[in-house]
Amino acid sequence: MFWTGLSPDEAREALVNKDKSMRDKRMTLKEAVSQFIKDGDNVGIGGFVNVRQPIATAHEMIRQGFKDLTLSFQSAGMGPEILGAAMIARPDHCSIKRIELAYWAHEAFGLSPTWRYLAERSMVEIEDWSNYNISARFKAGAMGLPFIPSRGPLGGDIKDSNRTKIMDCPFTGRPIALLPASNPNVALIHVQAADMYGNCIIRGSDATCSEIAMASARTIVTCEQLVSHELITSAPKDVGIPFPAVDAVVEVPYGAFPGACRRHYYFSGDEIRNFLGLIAPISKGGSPDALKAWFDEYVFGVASFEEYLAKLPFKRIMDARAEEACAIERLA
Amino acid sequence: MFWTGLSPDEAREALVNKDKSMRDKRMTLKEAVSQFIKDGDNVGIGGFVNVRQPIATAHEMIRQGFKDLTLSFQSAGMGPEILGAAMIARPDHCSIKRIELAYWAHEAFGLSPTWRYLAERSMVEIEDWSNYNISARFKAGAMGLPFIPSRGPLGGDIKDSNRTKIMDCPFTGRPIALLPASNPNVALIHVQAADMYGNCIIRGSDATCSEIAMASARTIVTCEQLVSHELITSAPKDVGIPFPAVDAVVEVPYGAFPGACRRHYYFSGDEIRNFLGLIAPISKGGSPDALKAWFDEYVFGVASFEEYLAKLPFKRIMDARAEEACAIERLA
Amino acid sequence: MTASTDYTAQEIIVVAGSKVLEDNKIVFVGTGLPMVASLLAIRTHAPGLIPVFEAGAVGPPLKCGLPLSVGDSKTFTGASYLQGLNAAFELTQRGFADYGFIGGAEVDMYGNLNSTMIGDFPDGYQNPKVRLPGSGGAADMAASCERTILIVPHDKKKFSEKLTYVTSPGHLDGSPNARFNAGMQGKGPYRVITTKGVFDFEEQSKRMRIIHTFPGETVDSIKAATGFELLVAPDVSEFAPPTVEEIRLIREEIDPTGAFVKRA
Amino acid sequence: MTASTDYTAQEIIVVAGSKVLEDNKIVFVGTGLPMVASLLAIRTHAPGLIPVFEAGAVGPPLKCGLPLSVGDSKTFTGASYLQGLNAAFELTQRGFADYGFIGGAEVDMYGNLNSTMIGDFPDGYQNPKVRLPGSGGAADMAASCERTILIVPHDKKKFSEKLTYVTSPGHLDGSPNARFNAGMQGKGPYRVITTKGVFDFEEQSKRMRIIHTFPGETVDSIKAATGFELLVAPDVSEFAPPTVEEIRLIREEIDPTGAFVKRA
Repeated sequence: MFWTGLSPDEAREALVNKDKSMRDKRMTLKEAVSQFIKDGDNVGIGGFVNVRQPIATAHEMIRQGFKDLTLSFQSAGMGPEILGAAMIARPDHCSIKRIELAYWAHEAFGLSPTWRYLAERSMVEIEDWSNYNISARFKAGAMGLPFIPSRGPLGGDIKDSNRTKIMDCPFTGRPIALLPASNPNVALIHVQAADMYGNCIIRGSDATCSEIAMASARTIVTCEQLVSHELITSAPKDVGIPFPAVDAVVEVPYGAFPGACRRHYYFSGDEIRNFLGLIAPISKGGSPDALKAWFDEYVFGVASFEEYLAKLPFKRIMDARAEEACAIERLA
Repeated sequence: MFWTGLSPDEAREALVNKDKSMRDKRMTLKEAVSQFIKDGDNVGIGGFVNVRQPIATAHEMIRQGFKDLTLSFQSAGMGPEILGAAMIARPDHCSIKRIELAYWAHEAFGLSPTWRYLAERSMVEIEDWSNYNISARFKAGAMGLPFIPSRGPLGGDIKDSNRTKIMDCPFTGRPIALLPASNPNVALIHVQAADMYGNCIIRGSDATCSEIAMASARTIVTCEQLVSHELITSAPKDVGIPFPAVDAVVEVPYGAFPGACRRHYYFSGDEIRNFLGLIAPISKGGSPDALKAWFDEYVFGVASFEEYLAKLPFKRIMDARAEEACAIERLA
Repeated sequence: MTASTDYTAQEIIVVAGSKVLEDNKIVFVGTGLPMVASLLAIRTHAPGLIPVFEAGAVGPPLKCGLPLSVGDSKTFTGASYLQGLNAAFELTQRGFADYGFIGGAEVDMYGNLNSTMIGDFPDGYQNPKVRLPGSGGAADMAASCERTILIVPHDKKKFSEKLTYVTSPGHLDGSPNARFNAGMQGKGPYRVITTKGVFDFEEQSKRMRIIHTFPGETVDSIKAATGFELLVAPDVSEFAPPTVEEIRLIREEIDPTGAFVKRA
Repeated sequence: MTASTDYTAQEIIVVAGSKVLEDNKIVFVGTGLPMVASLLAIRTHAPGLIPVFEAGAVGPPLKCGLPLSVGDSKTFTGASYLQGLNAAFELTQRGFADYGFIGGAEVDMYGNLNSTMIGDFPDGYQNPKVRLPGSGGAADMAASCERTILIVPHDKKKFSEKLTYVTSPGHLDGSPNARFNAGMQGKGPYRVITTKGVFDFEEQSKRMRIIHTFPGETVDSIKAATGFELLVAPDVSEFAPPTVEEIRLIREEIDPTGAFVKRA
């Protein structure tokens, strides 16, 4: 099939038939994941590398189990890492069929052992894009267009790894790339603040969260703070994702941990390196027992992300909080 | 010529060769207009109908005189009205060659007599677009693309009035419109606040100001408030136009009067109707003397927009200020 | 609900327009009477109506009163989203607008609207007999809202067999799947509100059809004032006159200065 | 300016990279050593350098220290513009970025970079021998920044006659106007900084050329460590060793935790 999520016409139809009213969308993460994510879905992952990744939602997905997902993201770190590691640890319970991406690693915290493991064993279909290419694909989806032009992929091999088409521009005569829209089945987005209707405020870079949410048929939002509609709309231009694009709103403080969330916490490098360290040896033929034990203790052994956080050294979370305060000083 | 401003390749070249450093760009409006607007330019006009139209800049352009301009805008009111009326009053001094637009009228304040006068006498070339079409053209220009796809013009006659091309989408097989980018020579933008480098904060709708500024080779910004760089960048996401896109920064309080400027003043309906009333009789064969007298008194007879404002009844400006305060209550 | 005996042609348009709007739906509101009708709907049967304005405001509560412009400061206060024109139209192209509410100077039997020019197109495009303001956002709403509601003052010349110019596409030539085949989205014109009645479009032919006559009008009087052949619904009925309360709301609360609803 | 006698291969890369950056220019900064080099440039000869990061920050003063990510909170504070990835890359496609500063795992003589896979492309694309992270924004910077500066650790296998995969296009096959003919913008690779020297591209052939050898290296030693035939500039010179102050800045002020600049 050419379209890996919804086709442009299907995406339009999904939105037309959706209840777009302003209603209370608060629910538990367990409810949100079970109601809005299905086996076989194309899942759009928000954030950028380890910033505002939807980690709490990934934990809940693993707890519930999923099959044959397509993951779509520009640059991601711990989001696909934990979902992919679950496939290494429990292939019967969790599986990813396909990855559409620009980058999967952790910048200062190193490469992704899960990515190497899955790719080098051909366990997932791969489709490479650049950050701008796939961001523009989400944007085309959000704009209701079947494609968007871009110069990004011209000249290299990325365009031959994916569904890009090159044509001669009918206005200039020069080659231009056309990137097919991405309309995921479901978007997973973590934000700083939301109201119960789903209006979201994102601090720091928007990454491509607005585009992914608007492009997707369904959107699950987790937020650091659930606040009143009046507070959110006192500065309407701060709203990055409007309520009609959102289906579930869940308040999950530290929901992007051990990644960072502007104004709330910086990266927890120790926690990231610790997790990556559980996977790296498996590539070299080591036992997956330590990884399985981690999932048993922190995901399968608890009922919620809050319970996972409660098992961590408190200092680790306070350190992440203190380090972020250096980058943005604010009165409480 | 196909491209009425800069071609995509010319627009790129103009920006590559421009000094994009962070430097003091404050100057008088007289200096800005004489330095950055040339006869024959394609002029992109910011704002929306009578909101944040660059009226002070239009006055200064008329004072200095201009020839063979192309005006490009989505929906505009007093901006083209006063520039077009100057062509009616002083065709030797001011001339517009071409209009690329979606809408020219004044909503609650009525139709544009200047538009009817110029169009029905074939005094200007016309190219119709819709609001989304021409907004998307500015956006393509701002994105560095030669065109952008859109469904907007499909099915009607607008596409046959302009340079739209229709093709079968190579992904869906369905027809899709391709809109050529607009890269004006110069953008005229009025904003609420700017710093001396040109970082701009726009309150209320951005309209298409960011797109026009980024698409154009040169940008003149007038602002209600010139503030410190530190204040502007204390909330980086509020910056709607970044400094490298701006060439001149001029503080002009009430610079969009008699139109409105969010947080500062509402429409001055009396002043708008008064001006339109000077033009309407001319269409029916009446004398242009009253219009000429208005220009002589308020534009040619003064050295600056501030002097024009000083000639108005003070109450008119205070009324516009008071009425805006009803829409957005704020402590000073 | 006392019926009013003192209302104008524009006032009944506003009331009829408001009644077409469904609660909890997203409506992309054009300038002028659509704004008044939407406010009336919010004040009466549709408090959960979500207005979108083309300058960018999504879902403002409109508590500061009637905007004079779709880019008005009054549309911005308390909105749930506020970027610019591109964002508003992209939402619409994506499928977020259930209804678009627009006007035009001329309409044909398929709900195509002209707000660009009177004269000869394409030959006389650069030399119009009457130059109108142009599309604004109407063509975009017509192309991409799921359904559109049209307001056109009823007049034989304005209800025209053949438009000079199609600014806002409706059902095009009425042929099956005409909109889809042209690359467009949405189901097209849903209702037309005029000074004489309310109209829908017959499902097969996509031709305009009388469904309600306004008080004082008959099917025949409306046909006589229409420049093309109107269809008549099997169950055509008289539209109830505005209530005293509706007229009071329009005159005293929604448009007290008569910015859009003229008293004469 | 005392020359340092105690510096690592990564440290001289940072110093050389910093010196290539011109004051008052806009540089689109990739993750890792380019961030350190840009901070060093700002702290030394280029206080007016304007960094852009792909997550969206334009011109941040970076007063909170070295970011660990190009989407780091430290890049946001005090920025002159901050939207998302699309906005950053659109700026670049439009022509706002004078320089792009990127790395890769492999490079060829025309400055094309691979950061996607080692193995066989296209046949072995779904079965890579080594899977690398992927382009990130590097391909976009390579395609649309006006000029690019490349950082690649010098190694015979990494300086390769033929790349498995071209992630970030450079001068392509070196043919005249190759980039323009492919639809791209910008002049392409400008400098390459390695652990052994600094390289430019000969104007006609677009082939990589030694312009500076690092202390301890010679033209011959560099040629021997390169998997393709390197050109040699007529005026090749030795690059001055980092100063004690530059090394102190890197170690004590810019990257005190060794986040990107390894001490070993």
